[in-house]
Amino acid sequence: MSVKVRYFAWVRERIGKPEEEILPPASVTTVGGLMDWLAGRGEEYAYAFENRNVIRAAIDRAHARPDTAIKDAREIAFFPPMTGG
Amino acid sequence: MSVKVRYFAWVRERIGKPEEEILPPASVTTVGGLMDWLAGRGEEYAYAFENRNVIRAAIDRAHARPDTAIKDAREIAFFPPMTGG
Amino acid sequence: MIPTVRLQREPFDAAAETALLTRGRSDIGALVTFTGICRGDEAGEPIAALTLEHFPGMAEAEIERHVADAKERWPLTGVTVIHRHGRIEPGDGIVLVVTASSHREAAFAAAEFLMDFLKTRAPFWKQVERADGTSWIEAKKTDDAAADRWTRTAARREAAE
Amino acid sequence: MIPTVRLQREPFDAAAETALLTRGRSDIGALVTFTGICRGDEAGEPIAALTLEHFPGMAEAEIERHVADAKERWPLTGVTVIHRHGRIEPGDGIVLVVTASSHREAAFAAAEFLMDFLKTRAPFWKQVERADGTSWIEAKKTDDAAADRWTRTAARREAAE
Repeated sequence: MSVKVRYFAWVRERIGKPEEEILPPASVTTVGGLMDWLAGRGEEYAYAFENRNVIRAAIDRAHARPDTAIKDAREIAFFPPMTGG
Repeated sequence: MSVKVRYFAWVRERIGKPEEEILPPASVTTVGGLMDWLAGRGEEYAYAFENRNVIRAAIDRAHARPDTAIKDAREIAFFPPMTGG
Repeated sequence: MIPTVRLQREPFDAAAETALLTRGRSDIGALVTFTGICRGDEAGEPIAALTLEHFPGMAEAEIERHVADAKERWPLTGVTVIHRHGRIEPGDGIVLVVTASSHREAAFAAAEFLMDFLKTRAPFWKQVERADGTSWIEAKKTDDAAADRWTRTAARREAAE
Repeated sequence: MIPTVRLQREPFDAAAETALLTRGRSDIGALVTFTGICRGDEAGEPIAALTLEHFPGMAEAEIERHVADAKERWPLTGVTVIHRHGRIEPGDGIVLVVTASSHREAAFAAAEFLMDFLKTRAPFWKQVERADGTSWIEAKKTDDAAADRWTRTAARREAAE
């Protein structure tokens, strides 16, 4: 099932687009698994996810962890640690 | 040597005046000793100093303790715990 | 008490916001206002401006979640949170947090709590604009530690019950 | 940085004071404003007004002493303290503390520190005016405890050195 992914800040800049629809294989079941799969899609993705520990994620606009299941997600976002406020 | 004493808030109200010049005997050497001596000057003073533990004092506009010496003081103030802010 | 939470590109007016929050009220004893302002330097180097990127929808949701949390933790009589996005020049406000309560402890604690969470959980990212290009500001470990103290307090409180 | 310390009978304008403090500056990243306001009730009973008595001379000296102490403890880029005396009606401001720093931790800590000391060390006394007469507000133990935490922090810091 396809899912919308969104990228923010330097994750967006490195990948070169703000969002896309993707169709990961059924073996990808968690946020961390999705990062691994995305990192294998090309140079720009490998660069964006090169230091996976610092990348934060949100599923349907709520913070998620690497082990959070992505089943039923409509939208998954990846971004650097937040620096607002 | 005479010294100016000032009273604030309910200490002032109980004693019935905001300030006065007093001439305590030489045996009165500390803030606490002065409170004892003042308390013996009449009913209104006894009332003002009836619960001596709550009365605060200042010598020349700096906080003082019961054991602070009053030697060289030009002005001694007595007042309840502060409630500003 | 209905909190005000707003994201906007435009500057905010702290005085107008506090006036709105306090008008006609006599139950507010303590009002704390925090304004985060764009400084003219970052890491010791002069900057031309900051540009704040945000995740629309999630930013509002995260702020509202933490405002609701603050209302549960402290007896607040008013809360306003305004966060700007887009380009912001030195001297201009980035974020405004106003908290009101009958006593100062609650107002101070809630304002600090909200700021700590805005810094670490609200999806905003600051880009610095310098004469020679742009760069993203890195998150500070001290901000994570600041946010963490509220979680530890909650955990201790729960453990004690 | 020259702090502003003022005692006055007249109302203050928090917005005008913060504008004065921040005007033309680009080194302020965090601005905290605390306003203490006269509530319409005291100990659950409605009140008509508060009247603040103070010890002229000593009040200014105590505030200035604690402002100087705050400046030594935290890297502040601005401080304003205004305390009113005389009759103050519900909804009107009693005290204003504004602290500015490059980062929020210092601005928040200094504002709380100053308020804790104003409450317990500055010679002001609040009298409540009710329909049936007047009475003096009693000092709160929680205020002493709040002020005490700064002394304990200092003592711990010194012991560790």
